[in-house]
Amino acid sequence: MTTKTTLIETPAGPAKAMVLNMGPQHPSTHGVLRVVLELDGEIVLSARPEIGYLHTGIEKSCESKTYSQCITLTDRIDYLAPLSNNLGFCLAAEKLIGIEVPKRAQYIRVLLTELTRITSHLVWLGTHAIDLGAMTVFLYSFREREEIMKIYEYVSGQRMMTSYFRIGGLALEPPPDWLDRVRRVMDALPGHIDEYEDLLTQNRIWMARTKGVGCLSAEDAIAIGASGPLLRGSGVAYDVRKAFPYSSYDEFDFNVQTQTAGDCFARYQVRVAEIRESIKIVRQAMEKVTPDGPFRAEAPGIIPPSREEMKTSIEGLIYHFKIFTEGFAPPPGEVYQAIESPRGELGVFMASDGSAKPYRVKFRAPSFVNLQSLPKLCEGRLIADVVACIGTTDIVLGEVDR
Amino acid sequence: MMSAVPISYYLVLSAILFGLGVVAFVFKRNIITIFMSIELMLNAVNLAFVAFARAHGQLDGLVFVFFVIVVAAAEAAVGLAIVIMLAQNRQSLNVERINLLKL
Amino acid sequence: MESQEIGKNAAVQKLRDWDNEAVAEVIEFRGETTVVVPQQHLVRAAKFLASEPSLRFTFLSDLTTVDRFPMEPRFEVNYHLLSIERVLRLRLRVRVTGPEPSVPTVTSVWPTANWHERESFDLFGIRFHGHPDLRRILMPDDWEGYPLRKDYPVEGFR
Amino acid sequence: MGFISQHPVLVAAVVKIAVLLFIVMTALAYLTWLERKVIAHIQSRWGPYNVGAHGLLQPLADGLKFLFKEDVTPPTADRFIYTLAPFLALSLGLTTIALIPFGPPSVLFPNGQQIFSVVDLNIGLLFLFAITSMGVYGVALAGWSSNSKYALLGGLRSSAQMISYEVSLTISVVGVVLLAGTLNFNELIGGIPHGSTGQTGYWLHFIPKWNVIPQFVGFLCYLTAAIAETNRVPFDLPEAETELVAGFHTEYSAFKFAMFFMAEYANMITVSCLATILFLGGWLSPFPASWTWQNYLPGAGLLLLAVYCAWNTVSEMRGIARLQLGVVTLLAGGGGLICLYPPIAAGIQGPFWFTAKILAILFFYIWMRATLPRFRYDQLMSFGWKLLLPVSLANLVITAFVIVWPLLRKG
Amino acid sequence: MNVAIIMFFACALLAVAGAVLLILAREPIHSALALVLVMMALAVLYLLLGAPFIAAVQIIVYAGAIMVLFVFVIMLLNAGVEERTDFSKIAKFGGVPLGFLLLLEIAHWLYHSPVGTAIANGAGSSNEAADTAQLSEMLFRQYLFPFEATSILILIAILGALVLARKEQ
Repeated sequence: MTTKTTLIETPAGPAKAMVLNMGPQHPSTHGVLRVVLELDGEIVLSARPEIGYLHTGIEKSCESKTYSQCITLTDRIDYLAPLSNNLGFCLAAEKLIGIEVPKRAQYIRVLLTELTRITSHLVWLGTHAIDLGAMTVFLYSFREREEIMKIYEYVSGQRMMTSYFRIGGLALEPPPDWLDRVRRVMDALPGHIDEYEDLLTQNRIWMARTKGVGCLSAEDAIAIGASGPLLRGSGVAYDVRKAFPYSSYDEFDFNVQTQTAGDCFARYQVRVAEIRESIKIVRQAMEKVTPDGPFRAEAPGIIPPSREEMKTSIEGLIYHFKIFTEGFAPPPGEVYQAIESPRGELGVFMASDGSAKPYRVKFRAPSFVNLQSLPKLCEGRLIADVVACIGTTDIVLGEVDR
Repeated sequence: MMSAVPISYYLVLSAILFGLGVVAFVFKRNIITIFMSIELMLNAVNLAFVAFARAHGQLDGLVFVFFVIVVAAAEAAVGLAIVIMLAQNRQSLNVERINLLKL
Repeated sequence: MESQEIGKNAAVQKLRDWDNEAVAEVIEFRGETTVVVPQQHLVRAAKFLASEPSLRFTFLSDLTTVDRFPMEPRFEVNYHLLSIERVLRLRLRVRVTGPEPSVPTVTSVWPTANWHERESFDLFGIRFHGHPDLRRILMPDDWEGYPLRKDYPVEGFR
Repeated sequence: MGFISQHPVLVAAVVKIAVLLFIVMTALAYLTWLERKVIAHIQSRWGPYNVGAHGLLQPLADGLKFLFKEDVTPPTADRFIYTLAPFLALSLGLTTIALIPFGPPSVLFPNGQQIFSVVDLNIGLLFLFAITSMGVYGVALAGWSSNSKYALLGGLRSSAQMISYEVSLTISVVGVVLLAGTLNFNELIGGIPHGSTGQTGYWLHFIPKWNVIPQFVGFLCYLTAAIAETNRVPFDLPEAETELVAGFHTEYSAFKFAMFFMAEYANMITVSCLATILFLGGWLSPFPASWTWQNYLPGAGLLLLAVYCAWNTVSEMRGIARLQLGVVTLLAGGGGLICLYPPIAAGIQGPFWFTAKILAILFFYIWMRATLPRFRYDQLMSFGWKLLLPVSLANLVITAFVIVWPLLRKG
Repeated sequence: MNVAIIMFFACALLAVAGAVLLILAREPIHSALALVLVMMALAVLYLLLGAPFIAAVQIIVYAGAIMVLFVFVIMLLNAGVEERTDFSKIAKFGGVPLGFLLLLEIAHWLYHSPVGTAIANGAGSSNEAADTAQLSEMLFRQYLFPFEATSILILIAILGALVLARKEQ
């Protein structure tokens, strides 16, 4: 029999370390993350994340596409929150061009990104629960997510890769009765969240598995650059929506959810509370969205004209043709636009050289940065805790590798 | 289904097993296997105990088997703990490499 | 918004007051302030910005590189700083000349720069000297070339 | 005929083993179906539905799939042990069932052999523990011989877990043994009154004197330890799929994997049988014997099932599924009618109640799986050693004291 | 020939084969499995000898606990193939035949000993339950002191194992 474990020759004392490759194919690494674990029995001596298995070169591809063409790529970055990525990219492009989106479109954007946050957190909740062995929550939360996905499909024609937000506004006027659907889902959701909390929050096994596991102090979290629930679970009340309001988030009334413990349970609580806050925001947005009004900014040569205008006026046709063939050219310069994606601060750095294609696009992916915390979270703990820690950092490999 | 096996058969089997245990004890080099050969010898003795108990129609032999098993369990617990210690300190399970009391 | 503008300028002002040589150029665009820092002052300036009590840029949001091929200096390394307490953002920029660009690492100031710098090394070939673990991060270890450089074709070398 | 009359024990045993094996294997297969259905309904979905009406042929399809899959043996595996392990696991899992009495010993074959148990040993309980204690080998050897790190970790975990929980399992049972003063299953159930502590009879004329009432703590300990012993959620660490991929059987495929799968379900059935025998009165009916209408419960239940199936066939099923469910309807209806025939109704009481109790416990198992998260390894160990073992020991000591106290008072 | 004789020889053969395998196997895990085989065969022999309680204890404690512990340790230490080393020629040519001679002598003596002629009362003839009860009576009355002594021994063994296996902090 070949040796499975290596007896490491250490003069200081006996050290028996086993190197375990967790991933890239493993049920709980949420895609193709590979974590190289050094184990002493079940205890993790060191954990080293190795990434790049899903590297698709989106940033490079963006450089050869026009600004509007890039939007379809952004869906694929964080495939659990495509609308957040759309929003980040569009806001950055709008900032670069210097246009303002009509209020109605902004509210719809807020509404849909908050729905995205809910779906993303639901997926997180489900997968995290199944990581820890609670399989029912997974199916429940996917049931609720499905309802919201149906709303996406109704509004944009697509379930996942919506590309619904466009530079200057939205792709389409949403169907007239879509808000009723949203309302129906939002009325049912709080009850379902209570159900999940019944299953998990007071569950002693759940608490034993998450409390005191994967602790991250506020100082460490900031030093690592963690953002989103990972940072807020450590007691730092930093939320881009509050700190640097975008898309008229300053008009909404919501609280930044924080917990001070910094462990997996705290992050769980933060995310569940965020789902509830998001429901609150969606309800406010539903009040604010008027049934009619512009859904795109007026900016000839940058924003495509309406369908009717394109068909009836020669300027409209020319603009439409030009926008979709050669694009538009923002002034040279660089902008950095941050939004609060479900996973944390999603920053889009965009450099223009005055041509119709972005000179450089960089996505500051929250998962990429948050994943750096993994060694800190799980070293010295057990294998099972690694699973819990990967779960609560809530990474999406598409976003980590881009 | 009356058993018509003479007790002596059991005793001979016991002796053979004990002898094989001794052979294993002498020949094997792996410390865990040596432990196992001790267990084999104890088993052989147990068989003899049971056979004698049956031959004399008394249950004292069975009680002794019981005690032997308890002692074997205690021995295994301590012995294997020592084996783990040795393996971690010497990086080997070969008894011929474990010939020093102190490293 | 107004107060933020002033705040940012105050950050630049603080930096100037501390060491005028650390500020080579200040660029304002769309309400964002970029401070171009000479390479030799980068780590010092970073330490100052992170520790100065009235600024506290303790959070490095992002670190990224732009390749201005064929211009020289070719590379611009951008550091997006964030002060959670003061609600401020500031961009530092270091200009580097190719083809073997090298920048001091800021991991000692912001540990988060670790992976960001590895990414810049991986995709642009910028060496961050003093980095604890400068390996490729996204591309395979035996990959040749630096994909995000402008002289690297989109389809890759065939 | 000469052989049969000369060896009544042997012939009866062979017949019983064959029938029991058939029933148990079918039960195993349909237990997977039941589990999937129950969990699916808990999780508001349908579960298997397409292969056969209500997925009733799914176990068959799964079995065929397992048979025809490619059987991969890792090149670095220890081939002999790698092959031995699943056989060991399954055969030990099935052997234990031979000891279980499924009905009262008074029901006899014409040649004087008991119908409802293959062997009726005086120390049956001890032998059952002897066989189950060997079960750990299948798992440990599978983990070791696969030569895979995940499998090794799973194997190590499971051997540690099974050894630790076996202690609590055994001790939680000793309370019942003390009360009954026997190790024979039929006597433990109370079918044969045994001394002063015989358990037949009723409190308040309707609460059956089952051991679950005086030994409630023991029952809880047993149930917990049994779940751990069979590697089920929340103690399914050896095969925790989100940590160790599939634990000890990561490398197994095709029928060898299926054998582990069947072994797990066989063990579930065994511990449920044991729980039924020790704590829930085995094949005894929960109602006083004077309530004769209970003899018709099995038949009535089957008829009800037939009515439901008939309704379902007509209203829901289409195409071939209608035919399949129609067959099920006829089987249930026919079986129900046969079971209403008084002699058969009386004879079938024992197995009926036994099966009903087992199903209740199995349902509890499945319910747990759908509800609870998984323990962490160290938590599992400290739970076993620091909570379960002391509680079951205390239960044992208190039981012993209660039994001995009257004797001491007498002097 | 009756069933008991056949059973005896089958089990005896299994036991001896297991013991030989234990010696011949080069991997400790194979040796361990061979030993388990011996123990199972012996358990059946105990049944034949009319000692079912001892048979059950043999399986539960020996095969189910002690040997599992062995297997566990082998897995834990990942003990590989055993190294073969030369041993002295005197042992080879003198010791082995002498050992076998001794064995034969013992066997011969045993075979002709007065107890040897006794016929074992087989399984089924004696009352197993009564035997078990008698055994417990003896254990807790006649042999109470040794019994308590062994329980203390086990306790000490557990403590000793804990102390030995504890990691040096």
